[in-house]
Amino acid sequence: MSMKKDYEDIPGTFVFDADRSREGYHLNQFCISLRLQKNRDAFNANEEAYLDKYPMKPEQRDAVLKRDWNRLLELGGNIYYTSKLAANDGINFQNLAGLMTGMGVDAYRDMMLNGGRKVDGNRFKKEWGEE
Amino acid sequence: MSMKKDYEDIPGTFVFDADRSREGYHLNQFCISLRLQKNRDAFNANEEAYLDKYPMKPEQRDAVLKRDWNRLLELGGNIYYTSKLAANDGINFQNLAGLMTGMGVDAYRDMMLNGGRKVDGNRFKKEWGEE
Amino acid sequence: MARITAGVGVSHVPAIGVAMDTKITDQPYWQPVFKGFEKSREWMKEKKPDVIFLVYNDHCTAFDASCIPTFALGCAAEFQPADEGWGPRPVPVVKNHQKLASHIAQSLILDEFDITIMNEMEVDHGLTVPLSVMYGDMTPEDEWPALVIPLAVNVVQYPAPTGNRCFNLGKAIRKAVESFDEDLNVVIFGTGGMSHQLQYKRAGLINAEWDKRFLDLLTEDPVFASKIPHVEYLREAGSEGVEMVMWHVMRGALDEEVVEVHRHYHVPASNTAVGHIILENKAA
Amino acid sequence: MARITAGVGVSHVPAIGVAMDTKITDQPYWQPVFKGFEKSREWMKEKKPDVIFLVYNDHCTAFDASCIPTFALGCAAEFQPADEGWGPRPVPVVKNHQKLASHIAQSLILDEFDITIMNEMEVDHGLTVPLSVMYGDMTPEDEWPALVIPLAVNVVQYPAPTGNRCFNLGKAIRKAVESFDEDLNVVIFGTGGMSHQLQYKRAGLINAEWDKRFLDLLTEDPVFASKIPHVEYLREAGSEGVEMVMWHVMRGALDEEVVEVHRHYHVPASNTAVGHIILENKAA
Ligand SMILES: [Fe+3]
Ligand SMILES: [Fe+3]
Repeated sequence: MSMKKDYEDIPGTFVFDADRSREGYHLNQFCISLRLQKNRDAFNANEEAYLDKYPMKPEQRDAVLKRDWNRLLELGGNIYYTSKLAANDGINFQNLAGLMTGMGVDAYRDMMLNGGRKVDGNRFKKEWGEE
Repeated sequence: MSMKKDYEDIPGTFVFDADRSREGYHLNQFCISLRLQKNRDAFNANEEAYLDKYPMKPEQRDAVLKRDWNRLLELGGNIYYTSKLAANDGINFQNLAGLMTGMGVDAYRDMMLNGGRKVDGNRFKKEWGEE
Repeated sequence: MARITAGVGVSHVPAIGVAMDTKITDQPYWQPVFKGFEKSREWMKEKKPDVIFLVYNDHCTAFDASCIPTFALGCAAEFQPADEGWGPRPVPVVKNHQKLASHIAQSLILDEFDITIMNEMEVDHGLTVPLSVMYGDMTPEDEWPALVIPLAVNVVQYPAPTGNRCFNLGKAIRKAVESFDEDLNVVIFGTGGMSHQLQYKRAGLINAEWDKRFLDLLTEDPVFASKIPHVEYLREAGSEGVEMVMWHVMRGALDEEVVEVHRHYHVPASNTAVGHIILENKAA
Repeated sequence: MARITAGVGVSHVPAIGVAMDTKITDQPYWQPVFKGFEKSREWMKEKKPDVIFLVYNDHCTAFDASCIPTFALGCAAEFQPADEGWGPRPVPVVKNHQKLASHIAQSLILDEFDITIMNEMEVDHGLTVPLSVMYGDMTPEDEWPALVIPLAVNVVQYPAPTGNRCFNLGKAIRKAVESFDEDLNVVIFGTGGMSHQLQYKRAGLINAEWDKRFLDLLTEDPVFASKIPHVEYLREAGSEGVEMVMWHVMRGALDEEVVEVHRHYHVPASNTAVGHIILENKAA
């Protein structure tokens, strides 16, 4: 509440703190359930029916169904959880990053091979023209 | 291991430390499973078959089947766990204490009504003639 | 700003819950136990806490032997009364102040307390009996008059956290509460004890003299009280008497100087000495 | 007496495990990653630890969001490699030194670290990848050459324990190990990192300069390194770079002065900068 969030000015990043964790709880619990094969089978057989077991918000459910990876994070998802949904779809961490950054899988892989995203210009939201 | 146990000279008492916890693990996990009605039903229908699910030592299993309440503690059981087995048998904490002390339920209840067991003479094993 | 105005120490004997749930509190055995809470119920009505921070221990109910947190802070929206082997107690569901709870969790971890965050948890008699004795009879259809933040402390497997650690945790909880920007009256409960031993051949141990000294120290010399070593609880107050370390969390969250506004002590309730104290910060 | 003789810092990137499990370590992409562990594998053969105390984090595998311990110490007899969504890794089951583990748990709690004791736990790539890179290829039929005591640290939900807390935990682990009456050679691993961000629009962040300074500080000025605030990891080393707090546990368990016997740094492995260091106590 009054605890100041000194990490809120980092661009393109969600810090998974208590507020986000609370918001994303049922979404994240759904995602982690896909760790087990029997749950993956049930989800893949009928996504809507499987999702009914998790009382998440409609926009979270919608983002799951649409595989809107960034929206999932915006709505309280955490990458270690959402990556379980991605794994179910055959998307590994690197390709998921390609999608989330909007770069696409190949350009992202090339960036990584060239040493990754530089920190200069990527420390503060204001450097991204955000506030 | 080399951590000295300054509580080992208290008579008539088991301190549920890591060594006891390790020894009693499967026994205690069996007992706590009886917290739930469906497990109580299964246990009461066939005790031997139910116990097969818990890889406890033969003497622990034997003490369960015989309801040897003190032996259960000697073999690594903890009272908060073994009391779940007692509850299944309709024995509450006070009556269980009556059994464990060897006093019987009525004499134990009378002792409690008269202020309980005095601490004088009950602090050290040597006061009980034990070593 | 939120503030802790008072602390309550209180036993949480399961048989007290059973006596209330089966409506036998006016029997001669139970009458003196409950008599001592009449003033407390009046005090709760006057005090009207918005939030109770309730320090208790789970008795192998929500936690089995597979996972034993030293300090587990309840951050879920609500907590159902648990079936402990004879059906759940017929009392209201316990509702959390979720934002305050997770604020406290964050603050404690940054203050180097190694809290376990619980986002799902059932609560046993250790938590519901103190609410029952302090608020009186309630049905599952009622609502507890306050929100409740549960802190479960391991006192089942040796070693429990030290008295000193508990006392310092109380201080850190106070700091966390006071840095929360909502005007809330918080009362903290420390529960468990007093002297009792439930197990083996020494079961039934009661040490009234020791208990009363503990209550005196709690009011007058809490730092000294917080230094009592585990072996003294075990030897003098019975193997389950070590639950009293939880009272130091409560005391640490209060001012150095407090006013003792109520005390109650009775033997027995089942196997246990019932103790109860209400302490107010002077400024409150 | 048991003693901690050396410390290992090492990344635990899941893709490194996949590369080993699918036998593609000699591909040009992976060859330089594994080249840097050749010396480490020799060192392990010489050093022959009896026990590895392995500090790692669970990646929402054994722990879901319902229960989040800050420090969870594995006291079970053994730990199965977990299915993280693509089947368990084909590596040996991890066996504990159960008596030492529970001795450490007791000692830590009495030293006022609020450990969660785990008597059942699966272990994910965070624990098995460091063993794989340090020991080389192993099948499920093999045995890890050392017993392993796992310590899982929460670094997923903010806040992780502070660097300072981790460093002091390392000291307390050392004290616990040294009070254990069996002649054991213990090596401690701190894992995770180095710079990486897996999520959202800034994913792919790598800060080689910062990472190298971190490795330098770890050897030369560990106290200073342990004071680095969370926000610096998050900003400079990426949101998942905060895993590096776990390296301070390892460093805190060593002497003030250590010898750096090996270092390896390579970008990239998947999204991550791979870092690795071996530090020995001088007396060892
Ligand atoms: Fe209790
Ligand atoms: Fe990791």
